Amino acid sequence: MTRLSNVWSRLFRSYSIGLAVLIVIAVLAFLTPDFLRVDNLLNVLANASIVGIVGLGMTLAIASGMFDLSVGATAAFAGCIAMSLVPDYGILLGVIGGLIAGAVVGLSNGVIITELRVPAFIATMAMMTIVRGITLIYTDGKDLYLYGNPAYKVLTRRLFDTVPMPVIIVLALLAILSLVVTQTRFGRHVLAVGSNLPAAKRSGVRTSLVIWGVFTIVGVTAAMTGMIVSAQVLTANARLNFGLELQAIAVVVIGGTALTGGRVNLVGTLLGAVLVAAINNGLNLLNVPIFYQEVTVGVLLLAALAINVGHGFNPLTYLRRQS
Amino acid sequence: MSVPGDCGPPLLRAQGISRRFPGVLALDNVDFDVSPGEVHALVGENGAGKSTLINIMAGVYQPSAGTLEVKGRRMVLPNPASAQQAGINVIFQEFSLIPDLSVAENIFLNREATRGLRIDWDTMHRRTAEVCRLLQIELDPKVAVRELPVAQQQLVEIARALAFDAQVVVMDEPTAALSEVEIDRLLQLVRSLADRGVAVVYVSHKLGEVFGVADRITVLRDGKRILTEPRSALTEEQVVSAMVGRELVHTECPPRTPGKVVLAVRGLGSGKAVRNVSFELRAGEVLGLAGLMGSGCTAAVETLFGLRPMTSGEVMLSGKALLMHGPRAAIRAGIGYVPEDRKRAGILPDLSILHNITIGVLERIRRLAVIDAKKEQSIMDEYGGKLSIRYSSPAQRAANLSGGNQQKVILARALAENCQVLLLAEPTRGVDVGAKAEIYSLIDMLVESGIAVLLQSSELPELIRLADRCLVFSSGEPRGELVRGELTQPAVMALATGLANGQAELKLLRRDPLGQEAA
Amino acid sequence: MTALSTTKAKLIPSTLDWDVMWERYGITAVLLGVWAVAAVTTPNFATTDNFLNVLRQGSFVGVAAIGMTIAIISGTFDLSVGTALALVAWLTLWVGGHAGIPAALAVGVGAGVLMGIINGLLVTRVRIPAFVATLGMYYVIRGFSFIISKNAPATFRAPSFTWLGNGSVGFLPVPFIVLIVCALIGAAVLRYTAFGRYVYAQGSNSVAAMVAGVPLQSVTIMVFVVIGLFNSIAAILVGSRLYSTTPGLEPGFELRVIATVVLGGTRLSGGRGSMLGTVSAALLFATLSNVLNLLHADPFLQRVVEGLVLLVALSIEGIRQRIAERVSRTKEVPIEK
Amino acid sequence: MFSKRFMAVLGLILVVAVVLSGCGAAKVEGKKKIGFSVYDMQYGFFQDMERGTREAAAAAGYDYVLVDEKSSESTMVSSATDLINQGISALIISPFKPDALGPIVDAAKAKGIPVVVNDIGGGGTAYDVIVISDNYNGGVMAAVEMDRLIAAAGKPKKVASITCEASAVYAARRNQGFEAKIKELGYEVVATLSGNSRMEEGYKVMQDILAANPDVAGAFSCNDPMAVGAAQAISDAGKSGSTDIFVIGFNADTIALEAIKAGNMAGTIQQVPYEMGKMTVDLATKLMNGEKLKYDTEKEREIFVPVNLINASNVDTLLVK
Repeated sequence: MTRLSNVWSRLFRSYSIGLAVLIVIAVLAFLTPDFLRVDNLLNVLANASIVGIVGLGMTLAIASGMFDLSVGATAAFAGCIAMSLVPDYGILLGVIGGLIAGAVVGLSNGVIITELRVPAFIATMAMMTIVRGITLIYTDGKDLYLYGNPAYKVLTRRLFDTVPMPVIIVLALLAILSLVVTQTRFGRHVLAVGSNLPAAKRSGVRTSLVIWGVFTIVGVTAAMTGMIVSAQVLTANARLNFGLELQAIAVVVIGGTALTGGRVNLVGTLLGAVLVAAINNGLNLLNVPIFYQEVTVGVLLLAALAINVGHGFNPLTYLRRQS
Repeated sequence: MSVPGDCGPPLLRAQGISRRFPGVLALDNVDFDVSPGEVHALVGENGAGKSTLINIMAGVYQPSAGTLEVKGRRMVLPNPASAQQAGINVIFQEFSLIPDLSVAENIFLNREATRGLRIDWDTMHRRTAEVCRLLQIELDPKVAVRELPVAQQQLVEIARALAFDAQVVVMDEPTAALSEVEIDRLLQLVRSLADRGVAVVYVSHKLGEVFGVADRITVLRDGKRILTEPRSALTEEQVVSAMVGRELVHTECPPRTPGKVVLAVRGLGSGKAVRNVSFELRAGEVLGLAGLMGSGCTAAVETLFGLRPMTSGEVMLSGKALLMHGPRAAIRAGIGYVPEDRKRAGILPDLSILHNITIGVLERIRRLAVIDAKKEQSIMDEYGGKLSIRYSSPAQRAANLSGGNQQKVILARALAENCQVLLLAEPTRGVDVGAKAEIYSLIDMLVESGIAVLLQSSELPELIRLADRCLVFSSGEPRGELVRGELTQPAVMALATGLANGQAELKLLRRDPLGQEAA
Repeated sequence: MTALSTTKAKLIPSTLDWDVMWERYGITAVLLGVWAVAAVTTPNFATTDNFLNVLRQGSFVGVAAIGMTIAIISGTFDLSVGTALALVAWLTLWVGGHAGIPAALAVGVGAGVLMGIINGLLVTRVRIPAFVATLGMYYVIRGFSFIISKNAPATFRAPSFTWLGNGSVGFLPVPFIVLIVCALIGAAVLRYTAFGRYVYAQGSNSVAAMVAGVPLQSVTIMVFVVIGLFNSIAAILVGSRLYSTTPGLEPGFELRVIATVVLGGTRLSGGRGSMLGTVSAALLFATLSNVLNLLHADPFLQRVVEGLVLLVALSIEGIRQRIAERVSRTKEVPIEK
Repeated sequence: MFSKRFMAVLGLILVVAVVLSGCGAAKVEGKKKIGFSVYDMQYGFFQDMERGTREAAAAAGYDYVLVDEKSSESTMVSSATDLINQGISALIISPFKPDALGPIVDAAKAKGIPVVVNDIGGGGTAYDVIVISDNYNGGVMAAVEMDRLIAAAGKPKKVASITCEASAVYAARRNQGFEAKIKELGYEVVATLSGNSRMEEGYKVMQDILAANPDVAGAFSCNDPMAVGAAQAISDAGKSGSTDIFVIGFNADTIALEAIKAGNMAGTIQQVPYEMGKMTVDLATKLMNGEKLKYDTEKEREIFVPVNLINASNVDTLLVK
């Protein structure tokens, strides 16, 4: 009986989100013809990918039973690092520098959590302020810009004038992370840590290393997002990507990954990102004021979880342990 | 079957091991060793230092002093992985599986077969199948552990320890969640392991098992080693007194004088788990519920307490029909419940003993929203005293109590709700010998005072010691009732397995902790 | 029989006392220490006006943190307090401007409690994990308050109202008095009522609490109501302090409140925590930013420092544990034979 | 009714509180001290304003104390109070939320400290003087310029208006001025959307505006970051923000000037934060010496600072400095 219900909820979880996307697209197409125009759809996909990239990282964090509230700050930080390097060292090194910056922040999150034993929620919350501050100091609160060197646009330019780069990046990332999660020891150990940390420890899993790995990945994805955003506007500053952390968590949750850890739904996360992006875009096309968009996101979140009842408030689930 | 313990060089030797935790000396200069082909039982009451020693052998803790030798080579085991590499595999008592991962992954956790970077699923599934065959259990390697019943989960844990050519296998209370049949199979398995030259460290409260399987027995008490002798040189009485450090007055079941019917259950059912359960329970009587894992006796108790939806039948409590609205309603109606899974469903670790006991009666002892401290204290004194709970102060956190005392706290909680009917599920699981005896005589005392007890237990000796009558369940239904005297292992197994009495050879020498013959 | 004679077991390991002491009084000690140091080192810190201003500033987050403390002890959580604060403050001032103080207070508190109930129902009845339920409400409430306010600021300058946030009784600032009163009430509820006991029970082990007959659902709903209550008091104080608010008031308030509670020694996973710690933590944060201002610290640096302090304060316990373990892990010692 | 320990500790806090607060008032040195509370040092605009204030204060031989409101009204009130409690002789403030100036002005008045408001707004409080650049007319100015450009290029009379975050009430006047004037000039405002004052959202919003109205001919943004973002969205769409769709921003942040120079943006409305900063210090001096001020509006005690139009023709003059 348990098994059956699990199968069902799993099916439902993976399909309900896709269903929602289709419905929303249909409605928007009906409300405004502009929505279905190829250009617009590509923009929606691009914007979805930008949140999706960090969303994928966040999915991993949540699967390991953690959170990262510092991704917004990390994204801004990495964006600034990269932008400041490009003029002297060129695009490639700049991007690498940005990725390293993200990795460093992520890793320090992990170390703080495992070595100083600060709960992930608080640790990353503190890092959020710290990293923003550091970025401000690094940039002296000024804007960094690259009008002289639009080549940096490579991160957002459309390949062969069709597929936007972010979409390609996010798909590649999806492929890689899916492989990592399903096919590698690290991936399985991430789920183990999220599912039952003490047991994983006792079985000899290097839980600290796993957690460091997860947060490093989150940091790197955040860096990617940050660099793409600053490539869009050819500018980087400490204020970019404000509130990205909540967006990222939102798409993960809407995508149907359980907050209880131990399970992932990477595809769902991307669909969640598409859903949110599509709705915001549609409401903009319809010239709807921004705060209606926030209400929609909120309702969406609640709806998404109302659907996936079960891992919610239900102490009786302990009876499931008996067959 | 027995290999003399002192033959062959020890495979694992611990010398002069001490482990100090801030404030306590958990192990005090303990020597312990185990040789290939030997089953070395490690017994002792809770807090005697068994689990500390195990954790040191498993590389979870480091000794404060002393050395470990594996095959005569000095070793430091900084972490569990290193212990595994040294060929030491531990089956921990607490549930240590990853619910969201598959059987195969759990068995191979942290030792996954890999091809390059990728996990080699074929090999893992194949070898899982092999292990299962070895254990004579059917498990789908691909199914997620959270979807298995507890008993099978326990088997997965065991399979995990045996999946690798382990040289040393440490089993900490491996039978806690197992039914008779499964226990028998497990003990046979342990034996065959030893015969294949594996060194087995077997930790258990159940002396029956210990004497059934061990070659040598070591007793720990208060962190010190009390004795290490070949089993043949020991009687259970000696072991018990070595464990508790005093002669235990061994108690018989006092004569009972049941009163009028308190609880009448007719055609009780809950989904597929429980079907048409009917019985009458009298004041001052103990009705046992026996059955294998998943036979429905546990579920029946949970249904009576409102933890499972009652889908059919009726329950009359002293004449009045009882509506099942969940635990609160049951408690109000006068039903007390001591859950099977103390950690998960019983104790409130962060609350003081006092608060743990009174949690259920707060509404009764408050004057306009404010809890009456005096009344609360008096409840504490009454039941704390009656159950002789050992604590340093009523403000002590329940988390720091021994299993036995925690169990007594939960019992006190049920009594404080002054219930007429007491539902006991596995009242002595994970409780050590001394405390067990106390809890038995407590139950006698309560029954004496006219409380009706429904006792669900997987330990037959317990049922024999306590129950006046016993309902035996299988596949969700009671298959028959045995009264005191008829209550023997073969009879129970026959009903429980639904087989002819010929199955009696399933029986293995099992006795109750206090050393009298079970059957 | 011997086994039944009551005997007192050996005392609990001494470390536990340390834990308890640190949990209950650690942050308070830190606060007093910081005050002492600041009084000596920081010019103008120990002046009447400035110090009272610190007490005043700490009180606003502090009052909201009282409710959050109870919530976190019970093992749940509320991310919507920030936007709820903005909405309540706006409503209070707007109603105050139109219908006078009593109505304003009534509406303010009413709104806060209502939002609490909604959160509670989402968590218990719809069974959405508190984290996401309140995250959703965070967006919904913010959008809603922009919509009803049509994004105009609400202003209410009646002296008798602004006194709440800016006045003093004797020399003590009103908000600080409110904070102390709220803290005492909160502590009393936790200590002396069945509800308080249930809060700890549920946070400590919800399954066991249910089996022991704790009405989980009503407790949870009640908890969110309590948050709403204290949060709306905080909102009223803030509104009164500012004379005027917009729906965009105080972004990130929820995180500051949670940080305060956790810094106060309440365990994020529930079951343990105290009001005293929360009050001290609130005052500590206020003191910190005040001192940084008095020292003319670079605004950018201030952000870093505030984050670091939070980390350090929360690391102390973890580091202490590690040290304790390392001490008791003295490696191999030669065995005397 | 509480445990002794609890009450004891609580008592201890109170005692220490009383002791500390009993230590008398701040000592005022001979040198006069100017306190400046800045809106948010994260923004280039306010960095310039702060520089102007600081340098002027130094030139006049004052001590100078800065606090950052970090875009939060309660931080604004608390840190301004911190200033007042340090015994400053004059308070200069660029308020994050003018309506919340009330308690600050009251506190300052109670100590006889003059209050000079720098830009944003006065919130109808009892400040002594406010130096304010004319947001509304800035918007009008942008409308006129945009009309000139669009007419010259002979494009359809369709424009978009990008607003700051919903709560930035005073900046919203720029869009009001722009929309009023541009409509008056016979244009259609096809979209009014918020980019939350943030560059990346300005980019997104512009994308969506383009999708819905491919024939939009101009876009006015409430601040420069969003304008820059919008301009990038336009160039990503293969058009130009200075020749195809005319983007005009507000503030003349360096980044916008660079964008204009690079031909990504048509223009911006310049405010002169640096000069405004210097001005406020002079006004503070006058007030401290009890001189009478000349206001542009007696009632509101406003002194207007002209705003100028910046476009490709005159952008270089600014970039040199």
